[in-house]
Amino acid sequence: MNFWYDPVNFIAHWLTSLLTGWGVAGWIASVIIQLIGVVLLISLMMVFDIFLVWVERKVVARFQDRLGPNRVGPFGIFQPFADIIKLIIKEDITPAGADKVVYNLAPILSMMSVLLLWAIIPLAPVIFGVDLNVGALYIVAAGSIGTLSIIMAAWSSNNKYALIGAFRQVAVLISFEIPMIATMLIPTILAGSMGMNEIVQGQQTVWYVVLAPMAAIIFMIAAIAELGRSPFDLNEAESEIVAGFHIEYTGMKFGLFFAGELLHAFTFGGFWAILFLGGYHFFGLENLGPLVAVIILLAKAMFGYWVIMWIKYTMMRIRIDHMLAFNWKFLTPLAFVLLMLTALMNTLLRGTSTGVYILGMLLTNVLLGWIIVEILRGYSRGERQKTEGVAPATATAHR
Amino acid sequence: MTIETLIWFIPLPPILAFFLIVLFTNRNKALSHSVAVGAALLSWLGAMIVFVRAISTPDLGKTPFASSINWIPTADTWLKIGVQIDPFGAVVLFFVAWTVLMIFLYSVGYHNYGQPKGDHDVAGLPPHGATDEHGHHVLSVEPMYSRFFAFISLFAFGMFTLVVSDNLLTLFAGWEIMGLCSYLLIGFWYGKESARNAAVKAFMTTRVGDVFMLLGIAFVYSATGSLSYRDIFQPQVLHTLATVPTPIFGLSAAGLIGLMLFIGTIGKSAQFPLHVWLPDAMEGPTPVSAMIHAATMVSAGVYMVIRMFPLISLDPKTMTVIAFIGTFTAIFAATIAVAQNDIKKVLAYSTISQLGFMIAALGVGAYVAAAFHLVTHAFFKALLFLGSGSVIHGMEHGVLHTGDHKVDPQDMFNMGGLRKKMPITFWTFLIGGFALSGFPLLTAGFWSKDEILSGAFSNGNFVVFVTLAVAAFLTAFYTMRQITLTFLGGPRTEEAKHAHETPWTMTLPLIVLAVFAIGYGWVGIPQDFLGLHLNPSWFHEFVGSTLVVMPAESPFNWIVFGTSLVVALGGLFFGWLAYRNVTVAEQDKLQIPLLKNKYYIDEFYSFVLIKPAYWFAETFVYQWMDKGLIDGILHLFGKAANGIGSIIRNYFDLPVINRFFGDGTAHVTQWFGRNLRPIQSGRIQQYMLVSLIVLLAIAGLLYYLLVIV
Amino acid sequence: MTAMQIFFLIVGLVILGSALMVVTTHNLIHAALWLIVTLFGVAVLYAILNASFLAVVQVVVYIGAIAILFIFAVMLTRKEIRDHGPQLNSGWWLNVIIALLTFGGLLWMLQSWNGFSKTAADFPSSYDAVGQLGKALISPDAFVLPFEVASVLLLAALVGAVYIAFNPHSGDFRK
Amino acid sequence: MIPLSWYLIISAALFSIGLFGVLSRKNAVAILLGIELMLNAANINLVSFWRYGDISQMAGQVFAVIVFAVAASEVAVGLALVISVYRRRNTVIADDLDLMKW
Repeated sequence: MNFWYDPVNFIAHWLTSLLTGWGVAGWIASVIIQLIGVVLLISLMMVFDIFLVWVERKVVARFQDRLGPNRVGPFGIFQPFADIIKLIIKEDITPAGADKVVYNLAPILSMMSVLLLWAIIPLAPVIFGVDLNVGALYIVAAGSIGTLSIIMAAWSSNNKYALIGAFRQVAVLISFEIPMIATMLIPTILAGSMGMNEIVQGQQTVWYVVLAPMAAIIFMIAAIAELGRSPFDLNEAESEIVAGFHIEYTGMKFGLFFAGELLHAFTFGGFWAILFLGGYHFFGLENLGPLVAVIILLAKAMFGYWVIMWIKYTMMRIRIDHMLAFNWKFLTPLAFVLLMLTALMNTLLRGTSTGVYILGMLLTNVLLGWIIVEILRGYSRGERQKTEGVAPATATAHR
Repeated sequence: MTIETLIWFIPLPPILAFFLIVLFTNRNKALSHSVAVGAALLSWLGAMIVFVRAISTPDLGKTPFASSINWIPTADTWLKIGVQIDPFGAVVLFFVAWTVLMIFLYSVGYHNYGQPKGDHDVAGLPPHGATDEHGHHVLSVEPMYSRFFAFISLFAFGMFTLVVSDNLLTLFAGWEIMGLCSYLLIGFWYGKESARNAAVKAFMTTRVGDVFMLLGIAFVYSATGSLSYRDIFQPQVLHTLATVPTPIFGLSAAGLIGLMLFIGTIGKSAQFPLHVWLPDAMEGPTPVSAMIHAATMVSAGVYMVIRMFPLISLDPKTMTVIAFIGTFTAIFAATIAVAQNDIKKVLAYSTISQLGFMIAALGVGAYVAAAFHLVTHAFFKALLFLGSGSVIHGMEHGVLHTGDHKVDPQDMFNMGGLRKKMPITFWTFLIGGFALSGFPLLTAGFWSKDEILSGAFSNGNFVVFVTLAVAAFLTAFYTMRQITLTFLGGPRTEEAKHAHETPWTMTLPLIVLAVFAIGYGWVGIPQDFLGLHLNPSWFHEFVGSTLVVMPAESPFNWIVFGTSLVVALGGLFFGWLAYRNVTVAEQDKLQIPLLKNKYYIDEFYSFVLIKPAYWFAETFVYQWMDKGLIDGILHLFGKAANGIGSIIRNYFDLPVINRFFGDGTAHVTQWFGRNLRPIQSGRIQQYMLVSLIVLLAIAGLLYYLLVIV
Repeated sequence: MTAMQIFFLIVGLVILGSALMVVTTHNLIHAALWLIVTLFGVAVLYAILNASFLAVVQVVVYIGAIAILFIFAVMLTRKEIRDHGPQLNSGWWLNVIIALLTFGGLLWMLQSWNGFSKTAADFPSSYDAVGQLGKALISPDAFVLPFEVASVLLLAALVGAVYIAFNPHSGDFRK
Repeated sequence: MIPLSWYLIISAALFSIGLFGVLSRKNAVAILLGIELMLNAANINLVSFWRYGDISQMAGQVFAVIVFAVAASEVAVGLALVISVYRRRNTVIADDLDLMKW
């Protein structure tokens, strides 16, 4: 094997031989190498995270018709480092009555829950942490750890606003997990496996966004809710509960939350890419080599991240009950209907030629989407008639 | 679909109609009668197909259409049920299908379908008429319209089952279904006391016969191990049955079975002495009368005897009994019929007497003649009943017009001159009447009755012959009397003036049946009639082939021919003569109390049977046995037990049991309770703790017992 | 003493220690958090036992839902954030004895069982346990019925919980 | 390789600890925590028996899954009860809830 086509194993072999050459027992060597791999991945991600800060700020600036950071370095690209320095030298306050251990544990968990996700992301056919055969569930599991971190933070910081924020966030997370799982099962059905790698390989011929566009959309919505970003950013609704669960955090602890959120968003962009946009596939370009594949995947993830930002800076915040109602009464049933429909069509069209298969799935989704739009239109018409004379914008607010 | 399968399906439509109507279409009159008539039509269609196939099949008698399935597993074999259509079955099926269909159709009109709802009609009473928007009094629709159609559908089902069945069991099932339906239908207007009583009477009386019939069937099964005709009529089986003697009257097994089955017939076909229910059955609506007394139920009795003829004919004693009963019934009923004023009662008694003719014919061995008369009679009697119903209907119209509800629309002396009012009814009724009285050469009745007479004559049974001749004369006489009183002359009452013709649903059946009442006789013209050599009688050839040995056609005889000619024409003539200008009942010479009261048979029964039964039940059993004897003994026991009980109580129970054991235990328990109460602390954890301790203790104990010891 | 065994012992110690903390610590929130640690350890055990599906589900269900629910419950059922007074019943030493006896009894029963210290065959790498589990859960000749019953139970629990915890004074559900 | 006994011992210990918690915690929620521990002990047994037995027989895992379901519903209903009790009686101390005593 050479470096170009299988870098990870190449390096691993080299290191193993090196270490065993030093007289290290085989299993210890493997443990060490895996540790090195993990550390490498994590540190890479963190560095990438720093870059993300800059991206976010630039993009939001463009959305809001500003320039954004442009002083420090070319295009202000070194702005994040300045931020980090600021965060580090800030005073690290632990509020009185706070539960020290939990308080300090929470940000780490929050960061960890994001980093855990990267263990199963197949960056390239041969570059991935583990090929877990229950990857889809693993995502949810890691997400639940994120929930935990939020609760811990909110509770330990002994602050009402924080607690309220945590309650909201947990409510949102737990309810939006359901359509998320349901939509993650659709690529699972199509690929016949929960393993991320196999899902990606399943999109060799056609990306699942073509086969299941509705699923892609729902997954994106649920992901945004999971991330707690606008329009679902009730956990830190500045105007209502000052900053939500991390109100009491200062300095680098807050930085961890912040970075965690950004990386989380980017990660979900990556999952979106993996589940629906064909992962590292890009019309055979990935065959040039694993590193190319990695770049493709990161590009797609960045695209997903950009979509998330786009929504974030375009939409206004939604009221909590509307949000939950939207999930329970609309998103969840739709997700389940979609799931069943996809499973059905998949079994029906299994034997047919690829063209028919793709067309059938696509048409099914389009049809369903059209029906949904019609239903929504009728619903909103009804609402408007219910509040005759009141402007539609405020009509729902006064319900 | 093979013909056998088709036969299976013939009885189904009516029963389906029954359930449909009862369960679903009960509210909707039009739907109900459509369903019922449609079902009848389907059955009719099937029956016709079967019939045509039957007559076009050579020697059907040897190989009848038959199929059977296993039904009830008896120890090592199966009790089979199945269907079978042999020549005799075919002809019966033919007339049953026709009459049933006609009666169904007729019922639609008879129950005033399409008329307004009655002003004060209640379910369970005949409709009293309504006032239409012009203030006229018009007939009102039957309140329980759907119910009626449900019942007659069930009735039809019973009859079809009985006809197509190939064994005594299903025959008996259909038989009993009809018994039930006759009960339901005679008591259809259960608001009327008389109707209720009539229903109960019919049910009870026929029950007497049915019990014996069931015994007979049981006997057959125990003797032959099968109930299907084909098995029973195996020559060797018949031979054994004929030879095996029984303790009763020295009859052979066959004789005894035949007798028992025949008693069933007596009940069903209203032969003397069990004929009493039939006249009362006139309480039901007229279609029911036609159904019961012409088409189905009474025919069922005769059908059964004819069906079992090969078995019954084995024992001369039984045959004698049958012949005697038949003959006696014929003359006996005829004499009563002469004196009746109720138009339907007359027909009822004439039915009894005609059935007597058939039974008598069977008794003298004239198998074909009996069957022939059964069929023809079914047609013209149905025609007559429906005609009388039409008449009554017209009269009711008149009654409503005058509004005088005291006038009985069924009393012939209230009629007269209806010839002009209701021509169709008149002509058809005339045809039916002539057929009944055996108007020579033209009508069906003549041929069938003639055959019976010649059969009796050629058998040398002169008593039977003469009696039947007289009966025939009387038949013609009272028929003519009825016709004269009803239609001829001038109207005797206002009601009769204002009577008028009934709707087509009622007249159409009349016409159709009239055709049969005339035409059906011609298929049975004897071969050497008047000495000239015609084709052999088709009916005789066909039905006769049912039997193993084709019975010989009784030779033509001028005496017989002359007799039937004379009695028929004479009867008709005298009847017309006697009643052509009778206006009120008093001028009727024949209103003899003895005849009018039916020889006091009912009174006799009530005196000999019913009163004693009451007395036995009330006075003897209840007063003496029960109250006096049994209760006395019981009371004795009671007192004794009481005494012993009180002794035990006072000297043992109270001191020992109560004081010592009872209260003692109570105190102990109380004490325990008081001291154990704290355990019930209401704390889950404590409960768990205790249970765990106990568990561990037991575990330790087991360990000790099992391992250490 | 292979690496696996060392790892196992560490996990086991974590599980038992955190379990002890769960039942002894004063602060209920901490107890719930310790419970999470225990559950995580159990998940790791599942992973060691090649039951990857169960491991992940353990995390999702227990940590993601049940533990969070516990924390909520604790937060909702307290007047102030600190717990005062002893958290154990007065007779807790008796309970210790009971628990120890139970443990001893279980151990004795186990060691008297001959299959006690048997070792597992190596897990065939090609064996798709998750797929097998899925088939077993939905195949009619296996466990589809218990599975359905369990789902019905979940539904019933959902409805029941909502009904019980629904506060009639707080207006209707939508608020 | 790890013998089965280790798993069984761990689960037994976990069970006993949970039992202790159920028996001796004052707070109802804490009692439920103990119950969770016991359930997990049972689950460890199930899974380890599956692994050390015939792995083609899925009964062990299936029952573990069902235990998950049971645990979830038990917690949901139990906590709902605790909360409603707290609303009415303003306490969650198990020993104070002794209305069912004599």
